[in-house]
Amino acid sequence: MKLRDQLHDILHDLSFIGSETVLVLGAIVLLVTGLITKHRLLLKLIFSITLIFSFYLNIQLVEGGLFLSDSLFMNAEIVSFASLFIIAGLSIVVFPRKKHGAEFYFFILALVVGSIFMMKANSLLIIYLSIELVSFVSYILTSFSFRKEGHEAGIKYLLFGALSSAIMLIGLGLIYGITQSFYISIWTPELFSSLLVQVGVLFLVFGVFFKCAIFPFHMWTPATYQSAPVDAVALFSIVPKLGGLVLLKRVFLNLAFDFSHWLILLVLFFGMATIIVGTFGALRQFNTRRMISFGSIAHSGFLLGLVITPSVEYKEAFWWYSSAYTLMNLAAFYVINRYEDVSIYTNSQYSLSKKETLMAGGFTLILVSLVGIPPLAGFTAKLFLFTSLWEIFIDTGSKTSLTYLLVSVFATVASLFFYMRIPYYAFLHKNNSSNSELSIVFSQRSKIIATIFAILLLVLFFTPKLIMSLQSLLNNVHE
Amino acid sequence: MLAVQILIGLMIVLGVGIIVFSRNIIHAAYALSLALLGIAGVYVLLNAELLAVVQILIYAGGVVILLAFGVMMTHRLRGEKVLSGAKNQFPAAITAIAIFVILAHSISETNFPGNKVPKMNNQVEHIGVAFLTEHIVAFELIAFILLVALVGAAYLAKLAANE
Amino acid sequence: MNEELIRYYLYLAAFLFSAGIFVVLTKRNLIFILIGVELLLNSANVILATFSQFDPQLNGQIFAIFSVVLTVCEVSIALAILLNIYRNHKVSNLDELQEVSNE
Amino acid sequence: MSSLWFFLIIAILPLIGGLIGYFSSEKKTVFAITSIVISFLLTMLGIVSFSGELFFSSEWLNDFEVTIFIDRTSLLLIALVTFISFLVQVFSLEYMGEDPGKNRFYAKLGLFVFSMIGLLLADNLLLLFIFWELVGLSSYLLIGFWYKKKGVSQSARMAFMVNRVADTALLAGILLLYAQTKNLSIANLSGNISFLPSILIAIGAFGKSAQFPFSGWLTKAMVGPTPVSALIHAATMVAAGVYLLFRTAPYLHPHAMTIIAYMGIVTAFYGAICAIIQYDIKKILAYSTISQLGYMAMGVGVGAMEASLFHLFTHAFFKAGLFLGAASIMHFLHKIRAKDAQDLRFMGGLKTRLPWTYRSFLVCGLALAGLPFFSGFMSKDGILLGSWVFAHDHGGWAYLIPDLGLITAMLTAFYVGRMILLIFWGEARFTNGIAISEKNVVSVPLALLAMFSVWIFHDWNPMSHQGWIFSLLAITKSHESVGSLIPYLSILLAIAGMILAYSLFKPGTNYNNTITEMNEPVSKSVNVVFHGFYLTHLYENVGKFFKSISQFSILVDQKGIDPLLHFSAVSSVVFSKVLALIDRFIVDGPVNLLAYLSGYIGRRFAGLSSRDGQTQLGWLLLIVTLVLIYIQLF
Amino acid sequence: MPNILSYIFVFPLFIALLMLLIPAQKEQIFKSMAFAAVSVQFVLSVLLMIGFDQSINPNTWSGAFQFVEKLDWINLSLDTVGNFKIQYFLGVDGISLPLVVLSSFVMLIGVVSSWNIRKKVKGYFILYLILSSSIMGCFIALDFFIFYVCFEFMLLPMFFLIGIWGGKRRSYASIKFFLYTLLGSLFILVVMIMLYMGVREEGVHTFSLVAMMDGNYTSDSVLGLGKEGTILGFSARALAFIFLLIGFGIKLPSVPVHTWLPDAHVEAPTPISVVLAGLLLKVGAYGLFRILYGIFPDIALEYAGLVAFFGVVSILYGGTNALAQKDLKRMVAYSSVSHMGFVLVGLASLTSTGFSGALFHLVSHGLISPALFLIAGVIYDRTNNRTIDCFSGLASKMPTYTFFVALFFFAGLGLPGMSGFVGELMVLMGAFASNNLKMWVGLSAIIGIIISAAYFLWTIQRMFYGTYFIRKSAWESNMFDLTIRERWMLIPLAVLVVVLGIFPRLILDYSIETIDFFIQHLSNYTP
Repeated sequence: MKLRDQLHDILHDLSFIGSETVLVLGAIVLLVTGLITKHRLLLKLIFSITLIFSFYLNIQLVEGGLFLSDSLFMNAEIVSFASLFIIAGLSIVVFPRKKHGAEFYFFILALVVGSIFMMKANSLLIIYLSIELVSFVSYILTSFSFRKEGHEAGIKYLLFGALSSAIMLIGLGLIYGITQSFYISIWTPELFSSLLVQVGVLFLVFGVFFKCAIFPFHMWTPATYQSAPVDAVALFSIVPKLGGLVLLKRVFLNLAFDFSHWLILLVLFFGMATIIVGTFGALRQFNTRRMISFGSIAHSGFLLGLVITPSVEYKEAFWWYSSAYTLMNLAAFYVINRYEDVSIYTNSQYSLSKKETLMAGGFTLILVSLVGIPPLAGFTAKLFLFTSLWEIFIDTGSKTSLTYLLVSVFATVASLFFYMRIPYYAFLHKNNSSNSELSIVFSQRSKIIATIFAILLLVLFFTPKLIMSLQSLLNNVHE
Repeated sequence: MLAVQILIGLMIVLGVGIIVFSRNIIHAAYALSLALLGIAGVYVLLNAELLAVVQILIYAGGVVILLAFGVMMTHRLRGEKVLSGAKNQFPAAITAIAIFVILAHSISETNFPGNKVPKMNNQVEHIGVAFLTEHIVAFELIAFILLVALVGAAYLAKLAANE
Repeated sequence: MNEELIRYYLYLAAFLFSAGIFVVLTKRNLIFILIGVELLLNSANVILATFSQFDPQLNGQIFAIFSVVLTVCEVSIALAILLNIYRNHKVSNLDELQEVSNE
Repeated sequence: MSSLWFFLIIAILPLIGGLIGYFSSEKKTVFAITSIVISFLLTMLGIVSFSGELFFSSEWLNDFEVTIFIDRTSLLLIALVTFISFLVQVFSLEYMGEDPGKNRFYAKLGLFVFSMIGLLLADNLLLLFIFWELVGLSSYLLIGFWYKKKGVSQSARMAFMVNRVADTALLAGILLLYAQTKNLSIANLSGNISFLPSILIAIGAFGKSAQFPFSGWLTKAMVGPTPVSALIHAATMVAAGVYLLFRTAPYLHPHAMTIIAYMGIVTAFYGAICAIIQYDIKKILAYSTISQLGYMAMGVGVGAMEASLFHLFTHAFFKAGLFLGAASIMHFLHKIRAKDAQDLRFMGGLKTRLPWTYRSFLVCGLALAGLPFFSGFMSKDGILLGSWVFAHDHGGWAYLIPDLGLITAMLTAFYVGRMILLIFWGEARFTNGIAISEKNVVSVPLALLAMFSVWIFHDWNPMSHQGWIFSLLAITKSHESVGSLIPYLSILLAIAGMILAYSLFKPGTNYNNTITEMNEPVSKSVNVVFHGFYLTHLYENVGKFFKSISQFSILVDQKGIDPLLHFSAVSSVVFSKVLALIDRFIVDGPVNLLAYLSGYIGRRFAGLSSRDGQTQLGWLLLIVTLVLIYIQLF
Repeated sequence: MPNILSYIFVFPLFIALLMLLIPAQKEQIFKSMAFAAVSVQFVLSVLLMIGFDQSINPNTWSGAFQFVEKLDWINLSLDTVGNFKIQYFLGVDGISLPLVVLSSFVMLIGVVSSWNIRKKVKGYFILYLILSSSIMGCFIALDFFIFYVCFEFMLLPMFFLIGIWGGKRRSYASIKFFLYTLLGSLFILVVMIMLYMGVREEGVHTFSLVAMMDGNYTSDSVLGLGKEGTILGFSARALAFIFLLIGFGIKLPSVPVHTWLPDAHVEAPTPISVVLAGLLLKVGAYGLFRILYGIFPDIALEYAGLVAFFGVVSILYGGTNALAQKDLKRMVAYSSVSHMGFVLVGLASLTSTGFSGALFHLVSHGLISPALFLIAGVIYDRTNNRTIDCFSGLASKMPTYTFFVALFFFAGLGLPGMSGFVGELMVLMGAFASNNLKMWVGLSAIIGIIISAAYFLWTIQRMFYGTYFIRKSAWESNMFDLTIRERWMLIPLAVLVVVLGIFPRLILDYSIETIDFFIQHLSNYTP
């Protein structure tokens, strides 16, 4: 084929990545606008329009052409998740942001783009690049807070990231060496018989683990979540993590290992370890953000259980859990943001907010949903998780999945210990400190938004179809 | 040929050795450039000339200078050596050696398939075309990454300068 | 080049990798640690370049080139952060940084 | 059906009367008395008009019917209950006249009469048990009537608890019976009940009828108002156990019957022994009741059921008479503010002060002593005869029963004589106060009760041991063939007892001497008897035993348990303390341990994350290395 | 009246939503609204009782329920797994109907007793009404999912009701309560998922309890009857049974998982204690009836001895513990543990009488224990103290109070003529007559009757008899007899306790057909 034809095809195929293109272009426009004006509303507007347009293109998308389909992979699930990411990105606008608007939103868009590419990647090269893109943005955003400890967290994060990416790169190199190809779609189980390539896959998985904050690559999480700007953290905890998990899921689907393969068992083991580490780590945290960050580590573990399945059957559970998780985390971090605005950082300080029943009540609902108690969306998510694990146990007879189920159940109980700490302080704890006259008032706007989040969690419990129909809507568009 | 290989190997080992054992950062930076040059030599031996050129240009020329700048900007160079202490040496050494042994073991256990392809004459052209066709997405992506990194680095540096 | 020789390149990569890890784990100075990271990434590049010989598409080499570029980006970001840290805390060691920010 | 209503009205009228009195604002007692009179009259009407048996059933629970069975026996006993309670209520008009809680008293009495009639009507054992419990409740309420007085509530509780233990055994027996035969109607019982339910039912009866070793509660129950003691703890309620045994005896396991016989005679002897040396007039009567109930139980055990029932009947009259007499005495002494209204040592010479009381007391006392021409003789003789037959049939140790029975008869005569002599004869040993004459409401009931203690009301023949009650019940039974000596022997012994009493306590004897001697018991053995063999202390000792075991846990507790030596509860209390400790340390322990462990692990992991970055990286790489090693090896 | 169950279920919730819109200052309005809401609920449940057809003699579980409402609530298509289906499926049978009526009644009493709540009235009544709805939901749900949701959701309002309006150590108590019960419900959750995966109705996985009870297992379900294969040494069904036993045992509560109860009771405000003792424990028992015994009858037969053992231990242990308590409320709380032991014994007997007895005992305890807590609340309201030793001779000062105390204490100790006796009696009859239990069960359980008499009477003796005495003279001014409101809370309870004690068939007739069918169903599984 002539080069000219190739280029022509590529041009034609560019519509395939239309939504990403829009995001990138929007990001650049935003950056340039930022140089001209600091008008917050305008920046938010551009940001929103970019995301909405991108969303539109995302769900409008047509099947990709020959060239791009080598590098990128696409299916309904990925489109759904891309939409989820875009929505999550869009909801960042509800977080107040006073300074550095243009750059911040630029990086947010970059984060979303990187995560979408991460999911879509079919080529090892794209995997690497997109993970690095996401990582770079994360390093920058971590230092983007205006606190001193942000830099420390940033540099540590970077060190972890560099090590992980080096490990992953070696893994990619090894895989490439054996398979002689970049494309994961051509993988067959036979290719993975030799030891070296298994090491390669393991290293690749480790690289993704880093993005998903899975044991033992979770260590950067608490410090980062603690010191990065809250709106950024809200997105960190959702978009790259889910992107990485979707990628992981595809990797394992393509590997098509038997469920009792040691790699699967190993990953499941790490998943359980993640749940345990996240849960127990959170028990001793007194800073709210650190606590939630450990909680989100545990959630990664739960999600990992849904990713490493022998077949595609459990994608609904995964999709549901992800959506609920997205909503819960956004909500939790939004409320934390509001509280931090009035200088509440540690759990025990919540006793200062006795007057603000609505806010504290909303927060309680959100936390309870994170634990997984009905009637909130978090429960349905847990229910799907447990159901899927049980079904896997029935299907494969794998004791590991049963153990996973039990670990999840007990972790759910244990998670109550720390999540309920905040309502405990907010409602029950007697406030002995001298500054009890310190009254806390929240703006009407933040109260309304927090309430909307809580109500959404309730509504999703009662109409779980909503999330499913969102997905099927997207699917229909594609078919 | 073998002599060249040995020479290159020695360069790398020497460079890495200095990095590992030296406490002086400036020395380490020079040693790094030595090692990187050695690695560039390896690339040449591996028929990857373009990569070798990129390595020398970007790494030896860019990264090392960047590091040197970093050292200079963060240390008072005049009069004193820029030393770095070391810690956890023993466990770290164990870990490092263990990893080396394991990797080496897996390498020795593996049979590598395929045949070496003959050296290509128009390597640069081939790569250039591949950038714009097969790897167009990656190419665009890395462009964006560069932008992000640039903006990020500049912005952070500016923040630092402002405070 | 015969097949056996490949292994030596891979051994070289493994050596670089372990050395990088050692440096990353032991050195106190942040720039020193970055040097270690460079070693790690170079080891990966060596692997890619080694395997690239078998590939008529030269994909390995292309990957390595991308990787080199990314390394630069990474180092630049790291240095920017480092600069920030130095401006704020007047330290360039990770240990000292932790002590400073714990205060 | 209408006849069912007839009996239900008989039963419920006293309760309604009492309740109306209770809720009426003026604390009137007239309702209670009127209703009980109507009830009594209706019963008499029933006796006159009914000749057969009546049987009603109603499905109370699903697949479970409760049945009511009415025959002459139950009607007669109902008449007895209503009659005596009528007399007691009349008597109480004076006795309780000034008590502010008078209406409460009458309401409780009404509840009692209702439950007692219900008990007598019930055929189904379960229904019987229900009223059995209600009777116990009303006893508890009445014992605790003067709840403000020290020790009263404790005694009430002890009475209830002892009964409750026995009742539980009864319930277990009933339920076992039900499980085995699916039938609880006495009328439909057939064949033998197996041993365990038999003995459990017997234990239930022992509890209510204050048989040894459950007898302790009856002496404690004497803290209640004395008319209550007359009605409940002498005449009616305590006889319920005997009634139950009477009803079920034909079906009980033979071994159980033997046990009942032995326990009965032991109780009879025990009661008599204890009664001899008491000073408290009510205590004497209480022990005497225990003793007489022992006779009855023994009678059932040896197979002389009818004689027992007869004794129940006669005993009701003379014992109620004695108690009411005692009440009259106490009331009198109380009015004149004597030092102690119940102590024989502070009485004497009351013959002239309370002539009607004296006369009735004498008659009833002689009946109790078992002298001829009085009712007690007739019925007790029947029982003794029965026991003789029993001994004759069984031989060996069984002769112990009639022998002890006869000795008891002598002892009975002795303490009766002693009591009468000390109370009424000689000179007064109390400071004289204002002279008060007996009122009609006091003397009439006493006279009536005394009247019914004379032979003539039971049989024309004073030597007969079969009252016309037997013919009324259409029972013919005779033990005449053997042991015809027994009546004469018992007469002789009774007279001997009387003489002995007279020789010791005749007027003019140096009472003080005798009294002092008795007051400071010469030997331990006397003391033991004086305290009723320490039966009520027995439980406390059991408690102490448990307490010494658990001293250690108390030390641990550091709080120190108050010397709450209440009955056997003590043992349970201590036991419960130990359980509470277990609760805290063992049951809660794992939870707390879990919390601690999770906290500890949490600290460890949190530490992992907060420590220096390179060490963390080291950990990470270590884990990676381990995984790699794992891969290499496996 | 169509959809009456939905009205019963949703109405308080609706009122609670309305309350949200009313400003918090108007305290009286909230009280009246809550009262109205619960009254409507009560009236509706009485209508339900009237409309219930006692004579239906079912052949299958699906035929046993009346007033059935069935809608698809959630119907998600999960590609290859099939549909994820949750139904809005309500209905009552002879077992749940008495409990429905009971709960609306007790909720009504609870509202009245909440009248002197002063703190955060709005929040209190909103939570109270939510609690009311979720308790009701548990009793009428025929879909396991709805049941579970309601079961779980009781925790939250309860947590706050204890934690905010409770006594001194309220936060400890509320958290303990929350943790214990959540732990229990997770066991239930696991089994729920197992069942959901194992049961199909019309070819679709279902949460329907009716389908589960009728045993529509799929062929590949590990829960299918007679399946081979064990997990941790137990068959899957036995494991599920044990899980449920633990889960509901915590709620019931049964020794040794009862320790949350005394703390929760002691710290909870009076009305919440009333609801807690009167209803929450019943929910656990109802779960045992409907789910544990309904779905796993074969294992229930196998493990009858185990259940009975826990029942007997609860009876004796709870009783002896009650004896040692110094706090009146704590004593009543332990007595609840003891009483709930009878329910376990009744269930374990697996006889019609035992089952009816257990159910009747639930209703009876649902009337007696609220009254006992109200009684404890009366003294606490006046003195802020409930220690038994601090009072003596109250009978002379507060005669009416003493009357009610004696009445309910005697009801509690199982005096014939009151409802407490009937329940215990039937349970014991069942236990003695059961083929599945050894004789020791009945003989040991019956000892509980003695113990209960001991602690109730001892308490009466110490607090009410004797000479009048109170520990602090400052209380003197408050030592007045019952107020009108307090009387009107206790009188209906007293009347019901006595009426049901004399005419137990008022309740039993509603349930007998269902229970007979239940037992007959059980007998199919006898080996």
